[in-house]
Amino acid sequence: MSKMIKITYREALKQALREALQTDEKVFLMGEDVGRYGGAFAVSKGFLEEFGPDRIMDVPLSESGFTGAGIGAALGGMKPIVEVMTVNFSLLAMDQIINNASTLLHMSGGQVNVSVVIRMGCGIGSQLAAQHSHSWEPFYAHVPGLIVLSVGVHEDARGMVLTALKSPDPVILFEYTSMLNMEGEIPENSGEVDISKAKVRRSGNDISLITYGTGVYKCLEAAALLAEDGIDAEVLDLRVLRPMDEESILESISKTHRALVVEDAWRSVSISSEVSARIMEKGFFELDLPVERLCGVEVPMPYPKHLETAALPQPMDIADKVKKMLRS
Amino acid sequence: MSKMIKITYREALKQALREALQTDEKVFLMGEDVGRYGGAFAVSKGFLEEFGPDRIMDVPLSESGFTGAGIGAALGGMKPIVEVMTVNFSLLAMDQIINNASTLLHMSGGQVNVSVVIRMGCGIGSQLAAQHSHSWEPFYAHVPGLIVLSVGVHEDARGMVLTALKSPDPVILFEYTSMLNMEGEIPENSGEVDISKAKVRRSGNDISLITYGTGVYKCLEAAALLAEDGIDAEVLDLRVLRPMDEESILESISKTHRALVVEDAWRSVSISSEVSARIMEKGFFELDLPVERLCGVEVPMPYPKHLETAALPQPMDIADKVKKMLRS
Amino acid sequence: MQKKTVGKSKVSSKQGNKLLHQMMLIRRFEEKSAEAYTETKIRGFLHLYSGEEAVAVGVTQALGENDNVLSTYREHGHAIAKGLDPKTIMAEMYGKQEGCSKGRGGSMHLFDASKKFFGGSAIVGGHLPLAVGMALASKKQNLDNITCCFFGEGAGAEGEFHESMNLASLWKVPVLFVCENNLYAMGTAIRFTHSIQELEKRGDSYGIPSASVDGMDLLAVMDAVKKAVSTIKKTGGPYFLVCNTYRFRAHSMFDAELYREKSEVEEWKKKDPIPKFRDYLLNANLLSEKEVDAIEKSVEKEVDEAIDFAENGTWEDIRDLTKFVYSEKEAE
Amino acid sequence: MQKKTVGKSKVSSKQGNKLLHQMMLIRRFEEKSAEAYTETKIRGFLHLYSGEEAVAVGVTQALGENDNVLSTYREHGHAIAKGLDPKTIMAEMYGKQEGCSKGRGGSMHLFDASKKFFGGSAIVGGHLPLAVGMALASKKQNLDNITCCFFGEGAGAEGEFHESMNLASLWKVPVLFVCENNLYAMGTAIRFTHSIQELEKRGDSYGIPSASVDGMDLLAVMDAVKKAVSTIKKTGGPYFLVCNTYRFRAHSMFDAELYREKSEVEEWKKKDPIPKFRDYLLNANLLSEKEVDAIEKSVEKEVDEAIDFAENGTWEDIRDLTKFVYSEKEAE
Ligand SMILES: Cc1ncc(C[n+]2csc(CCOP(=O)(O)OP(=O)(O)O)c2C)c(N)n1
Ligand SMILES: Cc1ncc(C[n+]2csc(CCOP(=O)(O)OP(=O)(O)O)c2C)c(N)n1
Ligand SMILES: [Mg+2]
Ligand SMILES: [Mg+2]
Repeated sequence: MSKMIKITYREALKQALREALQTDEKVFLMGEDVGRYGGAFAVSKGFLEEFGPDRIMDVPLSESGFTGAGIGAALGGMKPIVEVMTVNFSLLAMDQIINNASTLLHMSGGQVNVSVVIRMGCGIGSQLAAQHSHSWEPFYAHVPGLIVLSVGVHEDARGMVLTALKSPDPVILFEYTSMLNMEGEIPENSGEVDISKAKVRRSGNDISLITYGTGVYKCLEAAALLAEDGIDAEVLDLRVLRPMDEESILESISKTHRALVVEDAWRSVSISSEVSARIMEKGFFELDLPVERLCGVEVPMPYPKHLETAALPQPMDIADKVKKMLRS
Repeated sequence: MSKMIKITYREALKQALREALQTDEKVFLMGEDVGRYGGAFAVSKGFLEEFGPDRIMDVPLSESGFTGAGIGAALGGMKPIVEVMTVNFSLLAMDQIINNASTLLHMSGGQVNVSVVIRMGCGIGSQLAAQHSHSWEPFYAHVPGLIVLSVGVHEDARGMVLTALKSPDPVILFEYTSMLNMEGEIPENSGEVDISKAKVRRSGNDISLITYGTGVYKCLEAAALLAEDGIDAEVLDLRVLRPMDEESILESISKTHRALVVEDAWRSVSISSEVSARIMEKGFFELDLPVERLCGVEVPMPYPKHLETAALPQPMDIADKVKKMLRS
Repeated sequence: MQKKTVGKSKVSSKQGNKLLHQMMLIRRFEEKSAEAYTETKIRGFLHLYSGEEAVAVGVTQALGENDNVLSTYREHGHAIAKGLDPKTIMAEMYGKQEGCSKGRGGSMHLFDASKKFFGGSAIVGGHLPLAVGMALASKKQNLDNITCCFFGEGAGAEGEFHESMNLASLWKVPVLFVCENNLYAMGTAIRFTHSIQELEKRGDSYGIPSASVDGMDLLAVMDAVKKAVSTIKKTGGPYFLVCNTYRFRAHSMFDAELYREKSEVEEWKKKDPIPKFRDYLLNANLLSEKEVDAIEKSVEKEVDEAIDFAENGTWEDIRDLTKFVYSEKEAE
Repeated sequence: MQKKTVGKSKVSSKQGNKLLHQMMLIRRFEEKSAEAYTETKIRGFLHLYSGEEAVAVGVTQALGENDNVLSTYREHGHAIAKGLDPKTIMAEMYGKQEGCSKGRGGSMHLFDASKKFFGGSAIVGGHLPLAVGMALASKKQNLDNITCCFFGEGAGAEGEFHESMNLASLWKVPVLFVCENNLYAMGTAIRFTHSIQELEKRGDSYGIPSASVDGMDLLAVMDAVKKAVSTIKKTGGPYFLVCNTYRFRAHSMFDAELYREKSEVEEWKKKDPIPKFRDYLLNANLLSEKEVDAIEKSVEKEVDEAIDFAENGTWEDIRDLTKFVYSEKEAE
C-alpha cells in the first residue's frame, strides 16, 4: 500500500484535472471564469498559465450555448470538460444536457456517442440563499443516457474525473462547494477510481446509512457519535447516482436489516426516494424496520446561517434519527 | 346530481380555458401558436377570434423569455396562463420556473407571490420519438414552492385550471397529449375541482393501483381486466403531485395492504419512487407485500410504434403485474 | 429586400443535371412521404420540405464529404442532398431497423455519421450550440472542414441562437449558419416572432459576415453560398446566410393552415425553384426535354425503391428495447 | 466611443444635494458592508457597487414611486436609490427578520414591494424576462408606470437577454433596460464575452431605441435617462441604455482580482463619479463645502444607524423554517 498524504478536496480535484489535461491533448476545460479568474472556486487556478487559452477556455455567460458547444465538441472528436459554475445555473443548460447529450446515441441508433464530462459545483456554499444553494442530483439521476457521479470523498475528487473521461457516454460530475477546503487523506498514488459501484465507507452491522456527496462525511461523523453509544452503523456512499448500484445497497441491507437514507437534496422525488423504493422492492423481507429518509427540508434555501443549518441534515440529526429508529 | 354529458379531453380543457377567460379580465393565455394556429393541439382553436390578440398572445419561440414574462406579468398583477407547447420544451424555461417562480415568495420574505398557471402538454403523442415524448412530472414535483397538478380524467380537464387560477402560488398543470381525443363523461355543470387531494377513481379491496395522468384510465382498464379474475383493485389518482396527498395514499393502503404504483415517467427518481418511499415510512406495517412500481422503461422514447408501446406500462402489463404480485 | 448577388454561377450541363435531379428527388420523396403518412405507414410528426429545395441543394453542393451538416426536424431535403440514401431515410420513417438511425429516430431524427450528417433535431434551436462545438473541435484539431447548420427563422428568436452566434464569433470557428426563412414558425408569421425581420442584420450585430438571398433561386443560393464558404475558408470564422423561402405545404401533417391565405401559397408556388431551374437549364441548352423526362423517371424509380426498401424492412426485436441508451451496454 | 449627449441636465441646489447625498450614502454603505463582511456579520456572496453610483442614482432619480425596479445581486445601490431604508437593507444582510426580505434573501435578494423594488436576482440574466412581463402587465392594465431593469454587460451574452429584448420590442412594452457595462463579468473581460462590444448596437438590432453614456458622470446619466424615459412615455415601448462604468472593488468578497491590473483600477478611480459631481456642485456654487461636510456626517450617521439596527435585529425562530414556501401556509 502506498503512502497516505493529506490533501484538500479542492487540491484533489485540481490534481485530477491537471493530470487529465497533461495526459490527453484532446482534453480541454471550458467554463465561466475557469481561466483568468482562476475558477470561481479556485479549482483551476494557474491552469491558464500552464496550458494556455486553447485548453482552458473562459466562456461568456451562456450556459446553454457553451454546454451545447461542449457536447458538439465531443461529437467532433474532442474530450471536453465543461464546468457549469454551480448546479443552479445548470437549469439553463438542461435542454442541452437532456434533450441532446442523453438522447443523441439513442436517436442515431448508436452511431453518435457523446463523450463529454460536465462538472458542476453543487449544494450549499455558505449562506448563498435560494438561487445558489441547491442540490439537483435528483433531476439528472432521473435521465437514462446520463452517467451521474457524486464526489463524496477526497479519493473520488482525485479520481472520478479521470475515469469519467474514458466514458464514451456523457458524465455529470457533482462536486461540493462546501467541501472544497476540507482536508482528507488519500494514497499518494491515488488516481482513477471505479465509476460503476457504490462503496462502503465504514462497515457496520446495526444499520446502513446510505448517502452520497456531502452526506458521506456527515454520516461518518454520525457513525462515530453512534459508536459511542454502542451502535455500529455502516456508511454506504452511493457514488454513482445513475445507473444506481442496487446490488451494493441490497448487500448492505441484508447485513444490517435497517437503513436510513441521508441527503441534502429536498426529500420529495429524490435520490433517497429511489433508494427506499428499491429496498422496498428487493429488500423488503430483509428489513427489521421501515427504511427512513433524512433529507433537505423542503424550503428554498434561506439566507441566515441558523436556518441554513436547520434546513440540512447534520451529523447530530442523523445520529438522533438512528437512535430513534433503533429504539422503536 | 346533474346530467352527465360526453366530452373529449380536449373539449373539456377548452371549455375550462374559455370560462376562465370569460370570467376574469385579468386572465390571458400566452404561448407558441395558441392564437392564429389554433393551438398546437387545437385546444385554443377559435379563441383568438373570440378574445382578441391581447388575451390570446402568440409568442415567438423563446420558452425562457415568455415563461419568465408570464411570471413577471403575475408580479405585475395579471393572471397569466402560460402554455409551454410540450413539457419537452419546458427544459428551456426551467430556470424561470424553478429559480424564479418557485423562489420569489421565499426570497422576498413573503412579499411577492407568483400567481401564474403554466400548462404543459405531457407524455407521448404518437411516435414522436426521443425529444417529444417525455414525462417530466418528476422534475417539477421535486421543487418546493410549486404546486404540480396532473390532469388524469375529464372532470379535472374541465376543472383544474379554474381552481389553479385562484392559487396565489405558481401551478404547473400537466395535460396529456395522448388523451386529447379520448371521450369521457362529466357532469354537465362540471367546473372547479379541489386541487389539494388525491381521488379514488375505483374503490377496491385487494390492491391499490396508485397512479396519475395517463395512468388513471390505464389502471381503470387494468382493474376491469382484474375484476374478471375476481381481483378487486382500487385505483387512486394522485392528481396533486406536489404537495403530495400522503393521507389518501395511506388510507388506501390501510384498506388494501398492497400497492402497485404506475406511471409513464422513467422509473428512477420518479413519482413512483416517492410514493413507495412514503408508504415505506408510514405504511410499512400495513403491507402484506412489498410495494412495486411499473414505470416507463428507461430508454429515450424510440420512434417505432411497437417499441413505444413496449416502453410504457399498458393495461395488460398492469393486470399481469398485479396477478404476479398477488400470486407470490 | 434581397442583397444583390454579384453575377450568377454558371453550371455545367452535368452539374445542372445533378442538381435538378436532387431537387426533383426531394420533391418527389416528400410527396411520397405524405402519401405514406396518409396510409399510416409513417407516423409521428412529418415536416415536408417542398418549396425549399433550392436551399438544401444549393447550400449542400458547396460542401465536401468531410463537412458536417446539422439540421432540424424538416431535414429530409438536407439529408438527401448530403448523400444519404433515400432508401434508408424512408426505412427510418417507417421505423424499420434498416433505417439510417436504425428506426429509433423517425422522420425528425435522421442520422448518418458516415456522411457527416448529425441529425435531425426536434428542439427548435437546440442544435445550434452543437454546430458551434463541432466547428470548435475542427479548429482545435486543425481540420479544414466546416460545419453547416440549417434552422428556421423561428429558431432565431430562441436564446440559443444568440448564444451560438456570439460564441461562434468570439471563438472564430468555421460554422455556416443557414437560416431558412420560410416566413412562418408553425402558424406564427415572422412579424410576430422577430422585431427586426431582416434577419441578416442579426449577423452584423455579432460581427459575423452575413447575407440574405432569394432561396427560391438555386443559382442565387449557389452564388451566395460560394461566397459564404470562401469567406469561412479565408477567415476561419463563421458566416450567416439567410435564405428567403417558403414552404408550400402545411407545417406538419397536423396543420389546418388557418394562419395563411391560400392565395399567398399560390403566389409563392409561382416562384417554385424546380421549374425555374429546369427552365433555366432548358433555355441555356444545358439540358434537353428528354433529359428532364429521364430525371423524372429516375426520381420516380428511386422513390419507389425507397418505399419498397422501407416496406421490406424489418422491425427491431422488442427485447432490444433498451439498446442505445449507453454505448455497448444495455440500460438497466 | 460614447454617443454625445445633448446638453447636460441642470440640477437645482436642492436636487444636487440630494443626489450627492445618495451617491455618498451608497459608497459609505458599501464600505461598511465590506467591514461587516470581514467581521463575518454578513455572509454569502457580497457584491459591492462602489464606483458605479452614478448609474443607480442617475437612473433612479428619473423614476417615480410607481415605477418598478428589478436588479441583480449587485443591487444595494439600486435599492437605496429606490428609497429602501438602509436599515432594513443592512438587517437583511445580517440575516435578521427585520430585514427588507425578512432575512430570507440576504445581500443578493433585497425586496421591497411597497417601494416597487422586485429584487435582487442572482441568476445572471434571469430577471430580464420578469421585467418584460411586469411591463406587459402595466400595458395590459393601462398603468402609466415603467419597469426599469438593471443588469451587467456579462448578462448580455445570455439567451434571456436576446429573448427579452425581442419580446419587449415585439410587444412594445414600457421597459427600460439599463446595462451597467463595468467591463468585467467576474474575471472575464468584455472582449471575451461579446463579439461586438458596443452593446448599444444590440438594441438597434431589435429595433429598440438605444444609447450609451458615460456611467461615471451623473449629469450625463441623468441626461441620457431623461431622454430614455421620455421616449418610453412617448412610444410606450422599450429603451436600451448602456452605462459605461467600472467597479472599483473585487467582483465579490471571494476574488483575488487576478484578471486586471491594479493600475487599470487606479486609472478608473480618477473618474470617480462622486468627487466629480461634488466638484461640479461646488464649482457651480450649488453647494458649499459646509454642506458637503454635512452630507458626509449625515451619511456616516445613517450607515451607523443601519449597522445598529442590524445588530439589534432578531433571528427568526427556527420553527418557522418552512415559512414563505407557499402563501400563508407552511410547507410540508
Ligand atoms: C424548443 C421548441 N419549442 C417549440 C417547438 C414546437 N415547434 C416545432 S417546429 C416549430 C416552428 C419552428 O419554426 P422555424 O424555426 O421557422 O422552422 P420551420 O418549421 O419553419 O422550418 C415549433 C414552434 C419545438 N419543437 N421546440
Ligand atoms: C446564470 C448564471 N451564471 C453564472 C453565474 C455566476 N456569476 C455571478 S455574477 C457573474 C458575472 C456577471 O457579470 P455582469 O453581468 O457583467 O455583472 P457585474 O457582476 O459585472 O455587475 C457570474 C458569472 C450566475 N450567478 N448566474
Ligand atoms: Mg419557419
Ligand atoms: Mg460586468
